[in-house]
Amino acid sequence: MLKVTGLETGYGRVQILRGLDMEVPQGRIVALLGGNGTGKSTMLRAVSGLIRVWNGQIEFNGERIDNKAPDQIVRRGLIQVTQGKDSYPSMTVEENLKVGAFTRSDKPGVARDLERVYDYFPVLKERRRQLAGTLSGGEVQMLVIGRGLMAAPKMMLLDEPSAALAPKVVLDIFANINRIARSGVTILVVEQNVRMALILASYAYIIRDGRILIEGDADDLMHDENVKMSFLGGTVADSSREYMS
Amino acid sequence: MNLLLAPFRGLVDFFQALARIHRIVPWLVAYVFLLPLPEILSATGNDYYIYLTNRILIFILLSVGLNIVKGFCGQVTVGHIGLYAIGAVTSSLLAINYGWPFWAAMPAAVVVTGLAGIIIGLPSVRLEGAYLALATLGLGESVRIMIAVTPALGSSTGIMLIPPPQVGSFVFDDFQKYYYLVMTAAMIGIYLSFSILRSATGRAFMAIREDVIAASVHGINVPANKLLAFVISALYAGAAGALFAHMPPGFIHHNNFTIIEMVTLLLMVVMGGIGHIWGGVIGAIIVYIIYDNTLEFYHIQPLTFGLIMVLLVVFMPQGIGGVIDRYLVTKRFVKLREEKSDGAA
Amino acid sequence: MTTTTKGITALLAAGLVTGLAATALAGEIRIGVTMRMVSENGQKYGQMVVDEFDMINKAGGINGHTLDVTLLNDECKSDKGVANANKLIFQEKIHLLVGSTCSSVSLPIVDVTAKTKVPQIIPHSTNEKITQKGSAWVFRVPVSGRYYAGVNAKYVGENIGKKIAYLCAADAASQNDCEAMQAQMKSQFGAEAAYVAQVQEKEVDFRTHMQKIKSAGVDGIMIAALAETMARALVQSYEAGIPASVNRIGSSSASNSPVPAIAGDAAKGVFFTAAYAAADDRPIARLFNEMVRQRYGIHAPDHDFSQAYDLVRIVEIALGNADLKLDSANLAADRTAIRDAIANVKGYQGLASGPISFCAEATPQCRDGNRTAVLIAYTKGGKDYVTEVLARVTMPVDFGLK
Amino acid sequence: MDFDFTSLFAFILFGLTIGVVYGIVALGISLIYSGLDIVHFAHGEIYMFGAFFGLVFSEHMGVPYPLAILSAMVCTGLLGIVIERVFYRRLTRAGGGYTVAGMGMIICGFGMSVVLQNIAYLSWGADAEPFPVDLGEPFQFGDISLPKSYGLTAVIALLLMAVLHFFLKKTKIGLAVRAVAANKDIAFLMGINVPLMISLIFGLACALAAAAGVLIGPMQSVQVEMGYLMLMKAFAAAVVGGFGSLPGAIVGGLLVGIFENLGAAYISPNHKDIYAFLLLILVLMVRPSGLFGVEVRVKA
Repeated sequence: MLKVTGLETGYGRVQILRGLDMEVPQGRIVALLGGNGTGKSTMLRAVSGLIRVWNGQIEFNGERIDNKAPDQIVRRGLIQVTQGKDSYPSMTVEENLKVGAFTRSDKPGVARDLERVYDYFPVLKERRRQLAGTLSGGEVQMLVIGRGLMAAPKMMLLDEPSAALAPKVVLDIFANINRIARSGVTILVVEQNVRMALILASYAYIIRDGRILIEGDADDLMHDENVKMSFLGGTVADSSREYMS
Repeated sequence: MNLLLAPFRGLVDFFQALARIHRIVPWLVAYVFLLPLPEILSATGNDYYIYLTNRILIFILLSVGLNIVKGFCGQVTVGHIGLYAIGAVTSSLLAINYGWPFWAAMPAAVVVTGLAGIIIGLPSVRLEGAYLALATLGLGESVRIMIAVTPALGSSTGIMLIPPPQVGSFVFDDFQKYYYLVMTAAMIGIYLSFSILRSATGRAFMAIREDVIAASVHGINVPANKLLAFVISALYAGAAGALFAHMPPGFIHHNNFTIIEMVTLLLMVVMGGIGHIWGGVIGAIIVYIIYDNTLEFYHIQPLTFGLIMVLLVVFMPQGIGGVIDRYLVTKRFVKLREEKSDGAA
Repeated sequence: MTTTTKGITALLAAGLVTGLAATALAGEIRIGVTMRMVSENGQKYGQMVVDEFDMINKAGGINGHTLDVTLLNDECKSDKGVANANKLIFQEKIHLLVGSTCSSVSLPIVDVTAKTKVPQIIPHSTNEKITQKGSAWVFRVPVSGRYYAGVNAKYVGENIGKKIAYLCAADAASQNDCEAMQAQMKSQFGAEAAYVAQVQEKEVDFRTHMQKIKSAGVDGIMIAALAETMARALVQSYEAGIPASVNRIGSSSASNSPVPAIAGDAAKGVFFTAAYAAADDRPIARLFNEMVRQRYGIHAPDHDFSQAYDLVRIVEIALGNADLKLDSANLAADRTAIRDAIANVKGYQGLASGPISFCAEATPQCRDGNRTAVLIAYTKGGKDYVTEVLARVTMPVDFGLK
Repeated sequence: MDFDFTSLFAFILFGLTIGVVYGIVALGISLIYSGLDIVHFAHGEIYMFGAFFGLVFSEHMGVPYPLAILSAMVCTGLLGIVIERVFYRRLTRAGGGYTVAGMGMIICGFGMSVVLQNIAYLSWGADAEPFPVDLGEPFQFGDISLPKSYGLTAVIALLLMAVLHFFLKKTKIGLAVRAVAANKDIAFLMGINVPLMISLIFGLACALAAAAGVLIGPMQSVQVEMGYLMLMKAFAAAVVGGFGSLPGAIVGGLLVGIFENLGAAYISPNHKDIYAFLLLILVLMVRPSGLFGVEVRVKA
C-alpha cells in the first residue's frame, strides 16, 4: 500500500535520510523502529508532505505522492497521527475530533465515525465537552488517534504512540490500535519501544543513520540475537514484559 | 561582492596584525586615523559632511547599544528610543536648570538612563517575543508622551538653548568641533561593545540568546543578565541622548523620539546584521546616507524606505554583516584548506 | 602597493567621491526651503512657493539672476529640520533659507542661521519665541502669536464673555496660541480660564472634555489645535450637546481649509484670527482668490496660500534691491546683503491685510513684520465655506512683549 | 472637577462606545498573531485604508452607508490577502519566532505601514477628508448626548463579533481557522489547506479593521495618519484581553476605552494616551497571558 524507495531528505542543508526503502502492505501493522535521531520522524514528515523530498519516491496505492501538499495526501486516505502533545489544548475534545474530519463532507459518515471513536475510547465520550488541555497523557494520546480515525483513513502513520506513557496505558492503546487495524486500516507505527512494537506489528524495519538496518517478520526480529543485544535491553521494554504476558 | 569587499580585506588584515601587539592598539591607530576626518571632509568644500558624520556617529552609538540587547542577548525591544530621550532630557535639564557643565550632566544622564533601562528591561524578566516588544513599545512611547505633555520637560516647544560642552575656554559650539566629542564617544562605545562580547557577561548574554533554559541550567542568572543587557544598552542610549542634546544648536523636542526614529534604528541594526557589532555601525552609516541623499524625493521617500525594509527582511534577513561574515568565513575556510593541502604536500 | 595600503586608499577614495559632487554654480541665487511637506499645510505651501519662484525665473529672474530653489521635507521634526538647514547652508551654499512651517522646527533653525550668518525667513510659524531669541538673521512673514492673541482676546472679552474654556493641542503653535490667549484674557480683562485641558496633537476623541465643558457652563470655548484636530473637536462639541450660544473660538490654524471642510456645519460661527481672509474685498485679494482657484482648482485660498505668496514677493523685492556678486568668494557678503535688503523692506502691502515692515535691529519689534491680524468668522461650513471679516487690527509693535 | 454620577456614567459610556472599536481592531491583531505568529505593526494602516475605501464608496460613488461598510471590508480584506501572499508569506515560511530572526517581523510590519501610508498619501493626499453620514439627532440619556453614529458603531461592532464568534465556533471553516491558529503542522496533517486558511485569517483581520475604519470615519474624519493612534490602542486592547482570545479582545478594548476616558476625566487629560499603555504594562506584569489568555504562548 505504501512504498518508499531511495528516500533522501533532511532539514536545511543537513541530510537525515540517506536512501530509505520500505514497504507497508495493505491491512498489516508494520513497525519502524530505531532510537532517537535516527530519522524516524523525518521519514513520517516526508511521507506526510511536511518537508520536501530531495530524492527517491513515495507511492501510496500505486500513486506517487512525494512532494504533494499535506492536505492532498490526507485526501488520498493517508493520515499521520502525531504524539499526544500535539492535540489542540484550547479546543474541546469533540472539536479536536471534528478537526480530524475536515477533509470529509459526508455528515452522516462523520457522525458514525465519531461514535466509532467513542466506542474505541469511551473515556473521550465522557470528556467530550472538556478542553483537550485538561486531559491526562494517555487520554490525549487516545484523542489524537481518534482524531486521525475521523479522517476515515485507509492508512495511519502513528508517531510513537507510547511516548512518555505508563506501560499499562500503552497496553490499552496498543490493544486499540490492533482493533483499528482489524477494521481494515493499514498501520505504520514508529516506535522507540521496540519490544512492545514487535508484539503489536507483524513486520518491522529497524532504522539507523537514515537507512534501514534490518528488516523482517516481527517474530523473527524478536528472537534475533543482534536485535536482542542492541534494542531489547531498555528499561521500558523490560518493565512492560509482565503486563504483556 | 568580492570586488566590493576587497578594500575591507586589506583593512581587516592590517588591523588584525595590529591587534597582535595588544587588543587596544588597533583602536588607538584607528582613532588617530579618524582625528583629521573633519579637515579631509572640509577639503571637499562641503562641511555638511561633518554634520552628517556627527549624526551618524550618534546613531552608531544607539545602534551598537541596541545590538547588545537584541543581537547579543536576543531580547526584542522597541523602547530604546525612549531611553535616548531620557538621556537627552536629563542632561539638558541638569545643564539648563542647575547649571551643570556637560561633563557632569552627561555622566549623570547616563546613570539616570541606566536606571531607566532597568524599568524598560523589567518586562523582559517575565515576557518574551511579541509581548516584550509590545511592553517596551508602550514604555518607550509613554516616555515620549510624558515629555510632550509636561512643560518642565519641554512639552510642545521643546527644550531650547542647551549649552554646548566646554573645556576651559574651548567651546564645542559648532559641529566641526563637536565631531571630536561624538567620534571619541562612538569609538569608546564600539570598543566597549567588543570587550563586553568577549567577557563572561557577553558569553552569558549569548547563551541566553541561544537557549534560555540551557543557559539557566548552566548556572547563568537569566533575569539578572537580561536586565544587565538592558542597562548596558541604556547607558549607550543615555550617552547618545546627551550628545545629541548638547550638539549645537542645542534643541530637543519630543518628536525627535517617535516610533519612526525607533524603526529607523531597528532598520540600521537589521540592515547591518543583528548580532554583529560592525553591523550596527555599517547599518547606521548606510541607512543615514541613503536617507540623506533621497531627501529631495520626499514624496516617495517613505515608500522607498518602507520597501527597502520589507525586501531586506525578506531577502537578506542576516543583513550586510551576515554577507560579510559569509565572505570572511569562506575566506578563512579557503585559507585553512590551502594550509592543509600545503601540509599534506 | 600592499593590500593594506590599497584597502585604505580605496576606502578614502570611496569617502571622497560623494564629496566632489557638491559644486555650486555661480550666477544663481540659491534659496533653500525646509518645511513639512507630506502634510496638509506643507503640500499647499510648498507648491505655492515653488510655483511662484518658478514664475520669477520664467519672467527672467531677478536682475538677470535665476533662482535655484531646493526644497526639503523636515516632517515637522526639529532634528531633521536642523539637518536640512545645515545641508542647505553647507552643501547647497544657499543665500537664503525659507523655513520652517512648524514652530518647533523654526526655533532651533534660528540658532543655526544666526551662527552661520544666513538670512532666514519664517513662512508659517507663529510661536513668539522665534523672534525673541534676538537673532539678527531671522524675519517672520506670518503674524506672531502675540498679536493674534491680543486681537482675539479683545474681541472675546468685549463681545462674548470672560468665562472661557480652553482646549489646547500639544503642538508648539497651538500651545503658544492657547497660552498667549489666556495671558491676554487675564491682562486685558482679569479673566481666569474656566477650564483648561491639553490634548495630544492628533487627538481624535474629545467627548470627555466636552462633557466637562458642558457642565462648566462657559461663555466660549477656545480650541487651539491644528486644522484637523480642531475640526474634530468642533464637531464633537456639538455632538456633546453644547449649544450654539456658546461661542467657538479658534486658533490661527482655523484659517486652514480642512477646518470648515471637515467640521461642516459645526464650523459656522467659529471665529479666529489669521493673516488673510478670502472674504477680503480688496481688488488684489479678489484677483488672488481667482488665481488660486484657477491654478489649484480649490474653492478659496486660506492663509497658507496668501502667506506663501507674500513671502515670495518680499523675497523678490529684497533680492531685487540687494547688490549681489553671486560667486563663491562673496557668499558671506551676499548673505549679509540679502539680510540687509530684507530688513529694508518697509510697508510691503500684498495680500496681508496690513503693511509688512522689517527693520535692522535684532528684536521682535523689528522682525515680526506683519502686525495686522484679521478677525474672521465662518458663516458657512463645508467644502464651499464662506467667511466674513469681523475686524482688521494692526497692533502696536511691542504689544505682548514682557 | 466635581464628582457626579451623571458625568461618571457619561465617561464610562464614552469609553464603551470607543472601546468596542478598539476591540474589533484588536481582534484582527489577535487573529493575525495566532494565525501568522506576527505582531502586525501595519494594522493601523489597514484600518486607515478601510476608512478610505469606505469614504470612496460612500462619498464618491454614492453607495449607501451599510453597503459601503461591507464593500470596504471586502476590498480591504483582498488588499490584506495580497500583502500577505506577496510579502509576509515568504517570512512565515522562513520561520517566525521573535528572537534574532523574528525582529524581521517587526521591521517588515513597520516597513509595510510606511509603504501603505505613503501610497494612501499619493492617492488621496494628506488632507483629512470629511466623512459625513447623517443619522439624525443624537440619543439623549438625561444630560448626556450620544451621537447616533456611536450607538450604531457599538451595535455593528457587537454584531460583527457575534458573527465572527459563530463563524469560528460553529462552522467547519471556522474550526479549521482555529486549528491553523493553534498549530499549523498538525492542521496540515489533518488535511487542512493551511496557506489558504492563513490568507483567510489575514483577510478576515483586515476586513475587521476596515469595518472599524468605516465606523469611526464619520466621527473622526479620515486621514492618512489616522492609523497610528488606533494601532497603539488596539495593541493594548489585544494584550490586555489576551492574544488569541475572542472575548478577550473585546473586553480588552472596552477596558482600554473606559480606562483612558476615566483617566482623562479624573486624573489628567494630558496623559490620555499613556493610560492605555499603563494598562497594557500592568496587565502584562501581573498576568502575561492577558485576562483571557488560555495559554501562555512563548515563542522560542
